[in-house]
Order: sequence, then structure tokens, then C-alpha cells
Amino acid sequence: MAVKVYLFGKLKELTGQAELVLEGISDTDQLINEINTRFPKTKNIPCLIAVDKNIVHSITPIKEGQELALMPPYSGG
Amino acid sequence: MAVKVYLFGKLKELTGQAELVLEGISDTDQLINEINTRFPKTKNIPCLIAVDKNIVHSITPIKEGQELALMPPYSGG
Amino acid sequence: MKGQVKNIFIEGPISGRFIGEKIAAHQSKTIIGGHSIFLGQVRGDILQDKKVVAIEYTSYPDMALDIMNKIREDVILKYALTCMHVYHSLGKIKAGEICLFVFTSASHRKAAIEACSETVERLKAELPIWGKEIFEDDSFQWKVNHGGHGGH
Amino acid sequence: MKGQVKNIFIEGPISGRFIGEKIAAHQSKTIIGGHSIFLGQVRGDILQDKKVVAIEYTSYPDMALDIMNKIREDVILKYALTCMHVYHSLGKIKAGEICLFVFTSASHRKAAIEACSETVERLKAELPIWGKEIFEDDSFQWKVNHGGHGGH
Repeated sequence: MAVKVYLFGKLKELTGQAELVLEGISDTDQLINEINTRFPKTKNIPCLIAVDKNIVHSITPIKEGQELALMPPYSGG
Repeated sequence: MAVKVYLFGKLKELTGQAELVLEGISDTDQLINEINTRFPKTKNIPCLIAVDKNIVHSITPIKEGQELALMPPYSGG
Repeated sequence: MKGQVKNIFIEGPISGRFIGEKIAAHQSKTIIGGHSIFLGQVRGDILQDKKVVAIEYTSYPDMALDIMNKIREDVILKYALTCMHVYHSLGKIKAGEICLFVFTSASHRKAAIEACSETVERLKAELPIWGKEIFEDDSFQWKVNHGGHGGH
Repeated sequence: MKGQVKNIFIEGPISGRFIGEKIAAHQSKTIIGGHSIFLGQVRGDILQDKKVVAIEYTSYPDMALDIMNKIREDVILKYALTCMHVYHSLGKIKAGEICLFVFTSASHRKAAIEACSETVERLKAELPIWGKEIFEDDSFQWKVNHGGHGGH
């Protein structure tokens, strides 16, 4: 199962990636672990997770075709 | 002793006068009485009094050369 | 009138273009982080089955400018504003036109927003200005301001 | 994206002229009595001895527009607004330029003013937008928003 992950702000800068396609990710904890393993610099960066454009606050299953996003705290306005 | 009195808003409308010169007025109560006597329609109109552009809230003596104003409640903005 | 007393009165309505120009004039002030603006617009209210087509504003300008000067000094100091601009129309302002423009700027948004709101409340309560509501048949009635929380 | 979701993003700064035109466009709405506007301007802060010359804004636009739509619906209903307009810049906005324009209109001033302030707080807390502060030597740091009271 492949899912698309968007990366924003400082997370985009540190990974050098605006989007990734990941295989074998079945929940949001696995997603974070995979990103931290591939990009160790992201480990201590505060991060919000959106699944289909909704913020999730606890471990959440991921299904095929969902749109994932990893986002640093917002600083608009 | 002559003093100049400015009239504003509804008081200007009811008296037909933007300004008056009054003689023999020595305090603000006399001022109101004189206006009410000359222009009976003004009797029940709520009214603020300014002496030299400062609102006075109690009976106040009037001196030669002061600028008096009779004003309905404000409705700017 | 003291030298530093600024005029606030404009004959006729305040245009969007004038407001836009005043905003653009602040680009050189890079300590500003937020601007708050209040605009009063003449409402076409229906009162006793008659539509208000305009409000005609008159003032006691010398007194109004002295009091506005005091309000300006108080509010700039209280909120550490970078600047404040106030304009009020005189004369006949049609329904839909703008008659009041209050513009406060500060480093941080909360100061600008609270200062703007406080200035609006104070000037409505304290400035000797009168509005005459004019109906479509040319009859009129004197406007009455219904409070808010006043400024005293 | 749903059909009724309005775009709020503008590439580059928001000009005084644009703001003036949006204000002027409300003259036909004679049920409006007050407009409240908040403008965010990029500050030329000095951080660690270096001057901020610009902020570069990026967003997750699809998510931001969905959330802004919800904020708009909530606030219009809560304050019985006549209308609300919100614009946020993307890209590099120089110090002194305007990057945020929030514009609320209602029959009475208190509704317009409170709605504007609430919208500003909510969009700062809830919209996925990031600012990168760029210094005169082209180095940068990611902007951190310091609270306010948030919108939650």
C-alpha cells in the first residue's frame, strides 16, 4: 500500500522533500518513525499530522489513497 | 456684560439661531432660563452646556469673553 | 486652537481610495506589525416606514478637535501606538457612504485592535457631533446614539 | 475542494489600493453600519543583531481553505455579519508590506469589531501557513507565532 505524504515549512527544508510516497505504512506512529529514520534531523522538530486535511491528535490508522501531511506549528498572519 | 452662545443640532433648529449674544447672564442656570424663555420649544430638550469648550455639570459662573455652547446629546460616528 | 491639534473633519464622504492611500503611506514604518481600522457607514434604516437616504453631520469643531486631541494622546500612550489617524465627515453623507475612519497601528496586533475599539467608543461618547437622519421625502429626525459602553 | 470554498491566497503583498477597492465595493450594501479591518504588516525586527528584510509565506492551501471556510461560516453566523473577506499573502513579503487583510461588516459596530478580532485569532491558530523570516544577509529562520489567546 502506497501513501503520499506532504512535508511543509521546516520539515520540507530539513528533508529536502515537498512530498514523498511511502510503502507499508499502516498508522501515524509508523509514519513518524519512518520519517525520523530516513531523515534523522527531523527527530526533535514539533510536528502536526493531518490525514485527509484533518489534524489527528492520537495514533490513527492510514488507508490507501489518503492524503497525509507533516506540518510544523503554524506561523501565518 | 455680553456673552456669545453657540447653539447646535436640534437646539439650533428649534431656535433658528446658530449663535446669540446675551446680556446680563452671570451663571449657567440664568443662561438656560433665558434660552427657555426666549424659545419655549427648547424647554424639554436634553442639553449639555460647554463653557470655553469644557462641559460643565453643575451651576457655573460666567465671565465676560467666555465662549458658551448649548448642545443636545452627541450622535457622531 | 493649539498648534499640535490635528483636524479630523472632512467635508463629504470618506472614499475607499483615500483609505487605501492612508494605508499605503505606512509602508516605511517597519516597526508596525498590525493595523486596526474601523469604518462607520451610513445605514439606510427604515424608521416609521420611511427610508433614511442620508445623514447630515454638523459639529462644534473647535471643541471636538480639542477633545479628540486628548483622546489621541491618552490612547497612543496607553497602547504604545506607532500612530493613530481619525477622520469624521461633515455635511450630507448618503446611505452606503463612509462617515468615520479610525486607524491605529502598533507593533503587535492586540494593542492596535484594542486601541481602535476604545477610540471609536470614546469619540462617539465625547465628541460634539450631531447627525440628522434625512428621509426620502426630505423630512428628517435627529439621530440618537444608543450607547455601546461609552468612554467615561 | 467544495464549490463554495473561497480562495484567500494572494501571491505577493496586499496593496493599499486593493484594500481601498474592496472597501468601496460595499457602498451598495446599505444595511451595513460598521466595517472592521485588521491588516498584518511584516515587521523589520532585529533578531540576533540581524534585520528581518522579508517573510516568505508558504501554505498547505487545500487544507487552509477548508479550515478558513469553517471559520468563515462559524463567525458569520455567530455575529450575524453582512459579509467577511480574508486575504493572506504567499511568497516573499518585504518588511513594511501587508500580508494579511481581514474585513468584517455588520449592521452594528460591536459585531463587526468582535468578529474581526476573533477571525484573526482563529486563522493564526488554525490555518496551515508558515513564515520564514529572511535576514539582510540571506540567512533565515522559521517564524514562531507567540500565542495571543488562540482560537480553540
